[in-house]
Amino acid sequence: MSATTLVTLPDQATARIPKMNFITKENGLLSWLLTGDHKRIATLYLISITFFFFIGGALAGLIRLELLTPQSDLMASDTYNKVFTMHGIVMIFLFLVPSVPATLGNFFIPMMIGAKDLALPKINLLSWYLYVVGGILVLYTMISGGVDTGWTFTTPLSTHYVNTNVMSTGLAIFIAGFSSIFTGLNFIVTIHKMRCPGMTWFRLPLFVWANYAASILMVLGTPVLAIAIVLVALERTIGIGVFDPTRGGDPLLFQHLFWFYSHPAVYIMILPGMGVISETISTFSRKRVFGYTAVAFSSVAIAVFGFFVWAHHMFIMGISNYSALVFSLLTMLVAVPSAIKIFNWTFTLYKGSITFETPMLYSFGFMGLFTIGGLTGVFLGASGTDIHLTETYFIVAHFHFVMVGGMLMAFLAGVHFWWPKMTGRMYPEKISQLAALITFIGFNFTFFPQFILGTLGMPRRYAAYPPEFQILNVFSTAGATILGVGYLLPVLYLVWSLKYGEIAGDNPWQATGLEWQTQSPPLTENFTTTPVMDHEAYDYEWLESQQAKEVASVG
Amino acid sequence: MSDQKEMYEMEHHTVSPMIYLAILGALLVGTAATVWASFIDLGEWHIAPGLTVFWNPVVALAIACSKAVLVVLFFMHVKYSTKLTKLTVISGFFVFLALIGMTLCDYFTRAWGRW
Amino acid sequence: MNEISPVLWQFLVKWMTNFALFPPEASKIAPQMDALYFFMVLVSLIGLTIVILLVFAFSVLYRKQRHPQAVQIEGSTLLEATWTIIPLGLFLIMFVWGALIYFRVYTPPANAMNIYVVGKQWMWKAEHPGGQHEINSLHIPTGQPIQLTLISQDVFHSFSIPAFRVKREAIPGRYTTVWFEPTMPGTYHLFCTQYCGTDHSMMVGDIVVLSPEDYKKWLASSTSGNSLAQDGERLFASLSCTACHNTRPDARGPSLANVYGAKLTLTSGQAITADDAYLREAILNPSQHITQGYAPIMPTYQGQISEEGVIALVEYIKHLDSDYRVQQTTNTTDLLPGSERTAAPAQAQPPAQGKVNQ
Amino acid sequence: MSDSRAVIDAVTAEAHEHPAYQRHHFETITQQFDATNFAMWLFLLTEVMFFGGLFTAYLIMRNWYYPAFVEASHQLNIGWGTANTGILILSSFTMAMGVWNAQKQRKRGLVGCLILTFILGLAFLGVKTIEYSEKYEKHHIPGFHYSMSSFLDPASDPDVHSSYPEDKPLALDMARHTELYFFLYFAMTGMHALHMIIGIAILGYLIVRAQAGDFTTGHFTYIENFGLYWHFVDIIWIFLFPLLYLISRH
Repeated sequence: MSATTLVTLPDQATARIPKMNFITKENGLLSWLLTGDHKRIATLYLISITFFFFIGGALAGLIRLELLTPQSDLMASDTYNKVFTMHGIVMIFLFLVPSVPATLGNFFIPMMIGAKDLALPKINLLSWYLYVVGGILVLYTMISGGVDTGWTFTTPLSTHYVNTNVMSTGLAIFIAGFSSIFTGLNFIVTIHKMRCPGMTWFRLPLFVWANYAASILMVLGTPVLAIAIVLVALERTIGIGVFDPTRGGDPLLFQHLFWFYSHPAVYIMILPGMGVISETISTFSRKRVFGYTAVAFSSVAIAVFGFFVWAHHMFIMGISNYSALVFSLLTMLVAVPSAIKIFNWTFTLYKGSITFETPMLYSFGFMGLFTIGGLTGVFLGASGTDIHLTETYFIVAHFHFVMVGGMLMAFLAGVHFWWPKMTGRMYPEKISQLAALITFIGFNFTFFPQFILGTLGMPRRYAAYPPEFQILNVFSTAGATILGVGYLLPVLYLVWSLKYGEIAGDNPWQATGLEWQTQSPPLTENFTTTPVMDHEAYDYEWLESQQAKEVASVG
Repeated sequence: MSDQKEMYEMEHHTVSPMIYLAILGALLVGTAATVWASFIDLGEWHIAPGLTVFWNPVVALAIACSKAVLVVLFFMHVKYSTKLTKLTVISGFFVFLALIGMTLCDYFTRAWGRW
Repeated sequence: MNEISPVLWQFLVKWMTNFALFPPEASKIAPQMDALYFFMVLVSLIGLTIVILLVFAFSVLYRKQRHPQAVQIEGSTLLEATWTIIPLGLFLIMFVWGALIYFRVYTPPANAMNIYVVGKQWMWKAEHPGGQHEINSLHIPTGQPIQLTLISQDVFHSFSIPAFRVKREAIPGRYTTVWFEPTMPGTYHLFCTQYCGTDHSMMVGDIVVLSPEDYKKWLASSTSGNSLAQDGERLFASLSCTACHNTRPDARGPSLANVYGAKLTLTSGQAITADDAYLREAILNPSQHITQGYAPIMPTYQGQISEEGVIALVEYIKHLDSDYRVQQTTNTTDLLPGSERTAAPAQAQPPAQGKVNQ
Repeated sequence: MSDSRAVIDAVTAEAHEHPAYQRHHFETITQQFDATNFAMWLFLLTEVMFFGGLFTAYLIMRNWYYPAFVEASHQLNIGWGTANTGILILSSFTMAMGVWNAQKQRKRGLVGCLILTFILGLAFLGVKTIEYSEKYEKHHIPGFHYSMSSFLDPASDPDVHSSYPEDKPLALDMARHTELYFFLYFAMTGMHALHMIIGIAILGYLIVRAQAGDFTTGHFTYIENFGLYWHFVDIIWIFLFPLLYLISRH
């Protein structure tokens, strides 16, 4: 074991990928398309969300290119509107919401709690199919002319003033929403009912806690979005509406219903990412997460408070000032658990034994960017500054810091961290560290100027803007190209590593989770015998004694 | 082992048909009561100008709530279920109220002050 | 450098000369808003620095080469309490501070000059009390609180003036208000910041802040001849409102003189102050807004008057003194700030007409 | 924590054979039952929130346009509504008895109860169809030649006017808002009826399986979970009935 890395790989000359594993168990396309195995479904999800991520990314590239110049010259403004709408819809509903839960969560939650599968494998498969149908509908929308309502579907714009494919997009989101409901439902049931002997709640890895919290939000929030979309669809078709002011309805009611889901949705997106960070920080500093209980409960606190803050999206939209007051106060409260998490992760490093493999680099990136993203969220949660900053590039920068700087970094950290477990092979370390660095630099270049742009007052969703904002936009676009490289690299070398990567062995990181105590890639049943959890989570001393025992018994 | 058996028993507590019958009776009586109450003007309570509580809707909803509670507790076996199920029901109800309550808060306070 | 890339060079020069971190502070609220903003930036920077420093220091001190064996630490309630309570305290300060500003921005003072703004796809139409109409621009004087009463004719729009740090959505079917007091003459950006369809990014304009003298000149030069109230009066007559709303003892509708600002009791028993929003609703959805003692016979004017028409009517009713003939002679200069207020009834003034409060 | 304890005990016990209906990834049949039962409850929570959006809209609009909502609700026939409430409560009872029969492994009782539930469900939909067709005849279906005449001139609608002689003609601007009432009425009862239709379809399938003896072997999870769904649909109606039919009588 070298002094700068903790990776311990088996002897490459003799090591083999286990012949029996979940990939080789059955062959043929049908065995994948009809599978009930959570690991295979996770793989299907991984492939499909990567596909949609790059579609969304390409659209983002178009947005940045258009904004290179102040005039709307690359695209006409209605094209631009369609592009940013599709970017938002693809990225939120088809990438961010399912990203960590449906891939890494799907794959590892059952393994982490020592179960053979999720509680409802068929529902799990169904949720992937719903996702695919939703995705295909979004693609159909794109091909047949797009939609230009913005991902927020603001009424009455979306109900009476646009003639684009609102219906097919609405249907896509409705269906993808049910995919997410079923995933969340499955996780909650699994975490409650499928834990292996000895796996008490406070022995669960924090990744499981985070996904549990996110699942609560999915199950209780998504249906409200569904009904809001149904009402929009009904208003468009039969033209009577609770959202139409000319007929006595209230467009703000749509905002209430929409944000009742869509605010918790940002926690759905970020919480699983936070779970990943808890795992990586602990593993690469060889230490139990500092204040395990606080981190676990902060996830739940975010989920609970997350339901009561939605109207902070509507401060300037004409809600009553008194309810703005209440929602602003609650928003401040929901910021606290995130602060707790950040500091707890930082202090996990204290007196650790830290190494800097790629997942750890991404995690550091996450901590820095999420801190900025979270703190700028407070700017928007305080009702006064929200007046100036909302609906400008400040808010764009804020949520990209949280969603891209936070969630995407965490997703990449997780993918790298668990790649050896999923595929049995290591990714190439040096180039991936480079990719992590490129991503971080590119990200800051892209999105930091947008904070200044927003403070200066540049509105979001503008195809053309006053020329004095150009310089910062040029910076932002330049950064986006760097960021693009940062995202393409992992795809290339991860695919490469499927064939040429070093054989990882069971536990290359010397991590403590149950998922690491079985072969890589795992068996379809995950474990040969039902594991019994007889130690706390992140117990590195237990791991060492376990390894010592193994050496002794082999000797 | 005994613990598990207990659990099993709890989960699979079979409610006697007599109880079901009694609940059915109570529900039908409740329905009759709520319809009957709707034909009577129960009056109103002026708390402040512009703020009046009409008793008819209050009574109708109270009866509906008690009927729902009976169905949940007995027909849906929540009375005999684990704490988890009870907690699930309560949390669902809670978030439901949060949605309605906090949205209505906005609507009712809009008239305060002049904005 | 210049030879290598003139474009880049130009860019850099442009950037260095125009660089700004925040827009000009051109209203009274702007410095207050910025104070909170800078407080937040400061807190964020300190927080971020602490996190980065700690991560960096721990990474150096406890990297594997230096510290091969980790020391297991469970946690520390004291530390955790510290970083729960301190952020909470800071966030609460920001909340209170922010709420104070929020209430200030959305609570116009009584002496503010009112300008109506109608948003529609994709332009802003401003209606000055003196009858001056503007599209995608707004001329206002310094040193005078200005209240905007906003409404949208179609979808959500948002009236944003970054230099004033104020923003308010114009929503269909309801008046919203915002106010500010410009302090610095100049031309500033006006944006629509709520996405409103195809030409959203074209829905921009100029806020022209003039000194009071220049403003007077501008008013005089751009008047259309009729004040807004006079437009309203014509509309009032052409819609035959006077058939019912007159001072005859057998009038079918209440007299509207001095109704603005009065406390009315509706048929439902609800007490309500007759403000702009009430007047608008009473024209468009009269049956819900009938004053006690009158039959619900007023027809709805929904779909018959444009939002501009409603604004003119509201403005007319606002300035209806006991004898509305007086108003007819009102010329533009009477509606200038200062002189205007003397004509309009004050908020607290009890209603002059007995019927209003029966 | 009790449920994980149960799992430990179950693992250590491992005395009994696994029944055929136990899915491979569950350790014990109790675990399987608990898990699916819990999943059903969570699904019902999503349903509650789904209806929650409609209830919110209804409460707000009723508050705003009280006179319109009152007079529009007078168009509903309390007799049919009460009958339907009774039918649905009765069907909930037969469903509960079905679950009891399945638990006691009585096949004939189970099939009988399910068939009764099926018939009562159809009866409910039948009554609903009668009510809907009345609305259709009076042009009270929003968006399809909606007619306000019953509200502008209550006397033109003698059936309703005779039972509610105190109803005054609504002003045009208020009468327009009766359309909102009917929209919410159709959205809520329609969504409820859709749940009934889905329920009845599943019920048909369950009857066939029950007839084959699938649910009287101790494996009554499907019946129990379907029962939860059916009772939930009943509960929604228990709230819709007073909200739509009753509370506006006075």
